[in-house]
Amino acid sequence: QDDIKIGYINKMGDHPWFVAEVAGAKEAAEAGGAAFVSQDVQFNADLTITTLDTMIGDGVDGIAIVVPDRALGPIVAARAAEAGVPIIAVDDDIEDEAGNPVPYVGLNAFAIGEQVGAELAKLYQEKGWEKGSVGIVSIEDRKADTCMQRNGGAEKALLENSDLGEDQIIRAAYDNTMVNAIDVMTTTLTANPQYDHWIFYACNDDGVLGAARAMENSNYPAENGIGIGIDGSRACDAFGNGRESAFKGTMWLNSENHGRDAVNLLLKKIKDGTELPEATYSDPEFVTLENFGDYKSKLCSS
Amino acid sequence: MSVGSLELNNRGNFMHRFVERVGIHNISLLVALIGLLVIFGALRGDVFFSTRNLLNIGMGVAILGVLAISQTGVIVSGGLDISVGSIVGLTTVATAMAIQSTEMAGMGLLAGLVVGGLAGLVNGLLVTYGRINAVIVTLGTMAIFRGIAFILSDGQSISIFNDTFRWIGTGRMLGLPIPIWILVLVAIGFYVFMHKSIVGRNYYAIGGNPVVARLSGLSIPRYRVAIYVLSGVMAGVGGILLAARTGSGQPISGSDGLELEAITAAFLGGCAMQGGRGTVVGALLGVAIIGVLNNGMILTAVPTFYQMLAKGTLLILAVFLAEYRLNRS
Amino acid sequence: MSVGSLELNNRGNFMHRFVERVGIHNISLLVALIGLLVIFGALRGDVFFSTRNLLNIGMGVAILGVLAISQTGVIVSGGLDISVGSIVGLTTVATAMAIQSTEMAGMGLLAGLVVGGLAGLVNGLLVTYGRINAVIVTLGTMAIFRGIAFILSDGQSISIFNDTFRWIGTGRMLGLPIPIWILVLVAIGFYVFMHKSIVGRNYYAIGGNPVVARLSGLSIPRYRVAIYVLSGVMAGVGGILLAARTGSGQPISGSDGLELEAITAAFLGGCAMQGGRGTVVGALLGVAIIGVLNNGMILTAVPTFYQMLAKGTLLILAVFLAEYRLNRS
Amino acid sequence: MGTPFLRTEGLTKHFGPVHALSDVSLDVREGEVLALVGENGAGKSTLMRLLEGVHPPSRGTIRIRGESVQFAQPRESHAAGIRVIHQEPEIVPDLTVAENIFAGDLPRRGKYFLDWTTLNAKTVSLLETFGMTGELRPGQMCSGLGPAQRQMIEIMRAVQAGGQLIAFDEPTSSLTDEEAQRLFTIIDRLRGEGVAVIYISHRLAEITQLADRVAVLRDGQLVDDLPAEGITEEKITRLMVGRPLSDMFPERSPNQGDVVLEVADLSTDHVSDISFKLHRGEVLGIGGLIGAGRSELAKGIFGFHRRTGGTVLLDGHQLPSGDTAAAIAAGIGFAPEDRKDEALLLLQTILENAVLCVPEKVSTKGFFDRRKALNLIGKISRQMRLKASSLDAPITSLSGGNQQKVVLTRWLACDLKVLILDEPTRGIDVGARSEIYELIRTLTDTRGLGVIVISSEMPELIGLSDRILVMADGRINAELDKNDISEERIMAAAIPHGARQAAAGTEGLAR
Ligand SMILES: Nc1ncnc2c1ncn2[C@@H]1O[C@H](COP(=O)(O)OP(=O)(O)OP(=O)(O)O)[C@@H](O)[C@H]1O
Ligand SMILES: Nc1ncnc2c1ncn2[C@@H]1O[C@H](COP(=O)(O)OP(=O)(O)OP(=O)(O)O)[C@@H](O)[C@H]1O
Ligand SMILES: O[C@@H]1[C@@H](O)[C@@H](O)CO[C@H]1O
Ligand SMILES: [Mg+2]
Ligand SMILES: [Mg+2]
Repeated sequence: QDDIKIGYINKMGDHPWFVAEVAGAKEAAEAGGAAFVSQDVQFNADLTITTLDTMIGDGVDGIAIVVPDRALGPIVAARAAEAGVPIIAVDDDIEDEAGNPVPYVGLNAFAIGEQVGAELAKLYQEKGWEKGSVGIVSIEDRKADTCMQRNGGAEKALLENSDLGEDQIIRAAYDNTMVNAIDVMTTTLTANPQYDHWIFYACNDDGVLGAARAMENSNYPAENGIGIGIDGSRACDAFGNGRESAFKGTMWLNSENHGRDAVNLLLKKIKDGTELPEATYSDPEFVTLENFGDYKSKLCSS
Repeated sequence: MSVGSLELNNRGNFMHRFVERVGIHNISLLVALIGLLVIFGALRGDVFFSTRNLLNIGMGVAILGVLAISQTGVIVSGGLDISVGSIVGLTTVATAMAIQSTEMAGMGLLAGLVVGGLAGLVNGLLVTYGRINAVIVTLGTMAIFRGIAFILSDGQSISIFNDTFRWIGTGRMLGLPIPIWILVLVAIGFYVFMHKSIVGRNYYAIGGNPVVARLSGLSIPRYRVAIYVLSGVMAGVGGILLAARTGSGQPISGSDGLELEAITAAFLGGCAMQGGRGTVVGALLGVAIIGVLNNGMILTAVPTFYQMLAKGTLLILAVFLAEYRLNRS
Repeated sequence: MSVGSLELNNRGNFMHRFVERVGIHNISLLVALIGLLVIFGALRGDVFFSTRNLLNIGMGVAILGVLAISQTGVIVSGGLDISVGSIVGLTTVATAMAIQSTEMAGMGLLAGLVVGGLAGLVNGLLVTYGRINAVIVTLGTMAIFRGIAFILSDGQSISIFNDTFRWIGTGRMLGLPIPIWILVLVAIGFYVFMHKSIVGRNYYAIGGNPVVARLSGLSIPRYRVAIYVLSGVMAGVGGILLAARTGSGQPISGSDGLELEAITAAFLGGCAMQGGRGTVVGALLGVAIIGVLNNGMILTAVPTFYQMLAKGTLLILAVFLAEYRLNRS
Repeated sequence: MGTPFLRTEGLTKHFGPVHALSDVSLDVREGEVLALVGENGAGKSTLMRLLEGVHPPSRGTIRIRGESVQFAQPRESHAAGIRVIHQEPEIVPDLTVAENIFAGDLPRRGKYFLDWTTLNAKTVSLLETFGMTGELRPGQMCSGLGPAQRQMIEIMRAVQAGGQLIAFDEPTSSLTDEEAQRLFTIIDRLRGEGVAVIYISHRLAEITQLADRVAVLRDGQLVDDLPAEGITEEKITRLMVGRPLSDMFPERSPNQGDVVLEVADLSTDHVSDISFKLHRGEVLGIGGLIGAGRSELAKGIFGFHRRTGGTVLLDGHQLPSGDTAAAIAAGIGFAPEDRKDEALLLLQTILENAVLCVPEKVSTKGFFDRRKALNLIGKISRQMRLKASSLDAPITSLSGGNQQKVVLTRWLACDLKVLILDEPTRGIDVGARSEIYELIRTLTDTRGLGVIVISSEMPELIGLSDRILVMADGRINAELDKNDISEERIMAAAIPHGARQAAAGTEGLAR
């Protein structure tokens, strides 16, 4: 085959995470001598299918896809199979009609949540806070199921690895933006004057950094809060000025790698017929104020 | 120039009557659309005009088309329905639940249409008898319907495995995909309704000036309620299509923001904010422009951020050309 | 209406004149707001009325408040600005970039205001001299400005470490957080502008009946352009506040959908779709209702999905009560 | 005699194929009142629009004090000293009376701020001059004002600005004699102050009373320009219409039928305790001053306003309150006086406007039938001498009087038992007027309709009515039978009780 073309569909192309992911994918395609098309579908299931159809009609040879809704799995898998185009799911895993998993590259949402929970528990032990003085805030985007899996993992590991109880958890809904996280956390702090210390986690850095900012704005000392984020997209904002805050660390996943891995796997399949592996998980790296210097060049723009 | 010339001009010349018939605005939209076809045809002639790609474009705008057309009806009547996106989401959930529990495709259709109609009825009653601004009512019910959809589904998507039902989203008849058939039927139905039937024509009067309409003996409340119910039912049709295409009922994905696209298409098609103006053909042309844009930008591999720029620019340009020609004539 | 009764009416009683002054709609909003305060006060009296919580509410709506007020100006003039959310995003990026390269807070402010003003100028020119429907123009520029913001920032967030600048988002003066000060200043400024200045009053004429405005010799184009520029500058203020609160410039986080909230607040505050009607006080009351709702639902721990339901219902209820009382009088 | 203030040379205006104005050359001097007359659609308003800079002329020149000028905007003509009172009054509904009068001219405090105190004071004195203090308050919102009140605002807006040429385009079309007389006093004063005045009206009596000179337009051309000295209404009519008119008002019919409409103790928010009966074949006139409640009564009967008490019986069947559809179905029609806001769909065509009330006559099985519509409307509009390029032309392309004919066409197309006409000849020229009176009589005599005519024009009211009700303050003050009808009796009954004592004072104001 001479002209190889790879299609990349992602659910939220304007989020820094996916911006980096698509950049990685594009790089890999170019390196492999293939043409590359990507499309942002903005959480729109219908547009996802239309885009899939359009790309297949355009004659792409392989498709990587981050679905906006995991229920699309069967349809997506069937469309690709029918057209004989290899497909790989990124970030959000899907299954075909028969329940077989589609080859996957990305993170294990629940497992990452567990790592967050474990780190939170560790930091809590180090602080030596009295149990009753601690409020736990689960900052939730209930509309995104990958987010709920992450929060679920964090909650499970935190409770398992500490003496904290489920009754201490306050569930705060946010809309996946940082300002909203600030407002929601601020009100949560006000609503619960009985706690002096706070532990919190969310779907991503936006939620956790927003909560940390809320603590600062409400005049809580930095050492009274422990929050750990996921994805590293706000690490630079949090650590860039070298000051301590309640944002203690983040599970950085290099989304660029997800994009790159997915495309490389597709290229191998197209060129050499190598079967796509069932799951390729990437491991997060735990970035904190201490080790930020090692990551700065990768995490900060310009 | 009294009565004599009156008859003379009624005969008119053909071109003039054609323009008058189709409407200068629609002709300009057509020109804009042809412009886009030429551009994308030149850039990706290899696939752009293939039957398959043209059908893809049609499939891509089927749901939007249904909503834009019924939104045109609402706007013509002097209202606005911002809740249609939410109703679509709600009806996908209702449809999926009905199919899940009865295993009958027909029940899914029924559930979608009935729930859509009920949602529309709520809007219509609030606007008409609550005497509340349509923008506020439908902004409010947008949140309410979405809330209900989330509560019913617990925020999870509900899979639909019924093949008969799924056929609506994937099947074909005489070579044409079912969603496109449905769009065509809805368009013809609305065209006849809005432009040929007495009831439909009365909506132009009601939207154009409700006082005049009332003083001419039109029962505005009944008309108002009816158009919102119709809008709800059409959102139900959209929900059924969405559920059939995605094979699932889901409160938000695919329906969120649809209202804005539908309203955009309606305005692009020549609706006026204050009501009384707008056509089905215009709405269809608006939808076609949006569909061609979306498709063309994927085919020509415009990067995400530049897509936003290009879409915005082309939207403005299309209307600018339309209005410019209108003003000159 | 004889002469006797007229004089009586002119003297009027105090209550009557008060109502006429403040406007019946605003009084109804006030009643609705008080209703909410009573409900949430009863449920969470321990914290709801604490100074701290009241300030939280204020902080939560500071940006929205600025946008709702300037949106009111645009709507009164007969227009609509759907692009403000995008302008907010764009100005956060511009502000952050300016601070990153100059390390001066002042340059950040300048960049935000100037970029906002320029964006508004584009809207104004297109609406006025392009003669394009305001809805279409600002839907188009919404996409364009967002695209530019993404291209400038490459979609990444740009950190702001300048403490002087961050103080705008976190500092206080005389016990009041700066964002609330800014909201108060903007509100007073607009109040004086819209209700006391000649230019402001003329906006009511232009929006209420452009024919009168034109026949009275007002230069409508200049007024139109100016109000969009003002709207852009205010979006710049919003962007500065957002950048200062989050400590970063980012095209989308927190600015997406702001336009809809601002428009909602403006309509809640009594704006009419066709223009010529709306007040600054109304917009503020609308914003206050939204802010109290958001805050109260977190305090009373209403689950997410029920929040949507409750918000939608309360929005409709508030306006219903307002209109109901208005009709009765 | 020096250069005239205004001179037009060969002024021409085309709207597509329509020649609205052809080659009009005219002078207007300071301190003179030039009356401009002509049939509906003759081009009077078009000439005003050219003078004010609303439209550019297709050809020709406008000179102010000899200088050739070109106005791109009304603003520029204002600066040159020209003001026009428009035939269709325009107001901003959500501004106060004071702000509407001074729109574009608001008094300032400092450079930027509105001076409310001065504004209100100026408005009060203006209202006093016009004798409107009983009608309007400076701080009153303008939404909800009737056509007469709006017309007065339009007049005050132009007069306060103090132009050197003020053009009145049918200022009295919705005013009663009382207000009209007050306006004439003011025009007299303006003339005395050296203002050039153009005065357009279809009420020819006003012309003979007021004008120094009369210019006649026919089909867009100036056919005559002569001194008013010794001119008669008959002569003006002949110049306008090109033929002499027979007697304006048709014979009253002797044969009245039984009662068709019975209104008993009707009250709405605006009128109280109204009772009367209308017979088949009868024309019942309703007179009164502005704000007497005549239009409100009509709307109450028709069901546009909700009733707070009383009943309306049509042929013995009770009509529900607040339901216009039921009223029409039962056989009542109502042509409102406010063309722009209550009668016409401005976005639609003549045909669409005309067929609004007769869906069943212009449809087949629920679908619009164009042929039927053209037949029906074509016939009536010919009878009415409608001047239009085509029935598919936008309604806004018609002259004011022709728009009014479309409103009447709408109702003449209906099969009714009772027709209520609110100021039916507002803005209609003398020629067409007699046709309309003729049509009304045909309705009563051959079709047996009962017709109610609300009119502010005394001659029309007296000439047309078989019986007259006079209203004041939302009540019926007097009922005058054929034999009792006289101008004096109507006037006496029209003055509200409360104001009678103060009447002397009011008269003093009007001088
Ligand atoms: N905008 C327009 N488009 C097309 N034709 C127009 C337009 N305005 C006026 N006309 C036509 O120009 C002619 C003159 O109209 P104009 O309004 O000047 O009459 P007029 O003398 O004021 O009549 P009236 O006494 O009924 O007010 C009419 O035939 C009218 O239909
Ligand atoms: N929508 C309204 N809201 C409040 N008041 C109104 C409204 N319409 C009319 N009115 C008042 O009702 C009274 C009766 O007005 P109406 O228009 O019936 O008088 P009219 O006798 O028909 O006089 P004309 O039509 O010549 O002005 C007036 O005082 C008027 O100001
Ligand atoms: O929305 C999240 C994003 O923040 C990043 O964490 C990757 O996964 C997506 O689902
Ligand atoms: Mg005229
Ligand atoms: Mg009246």
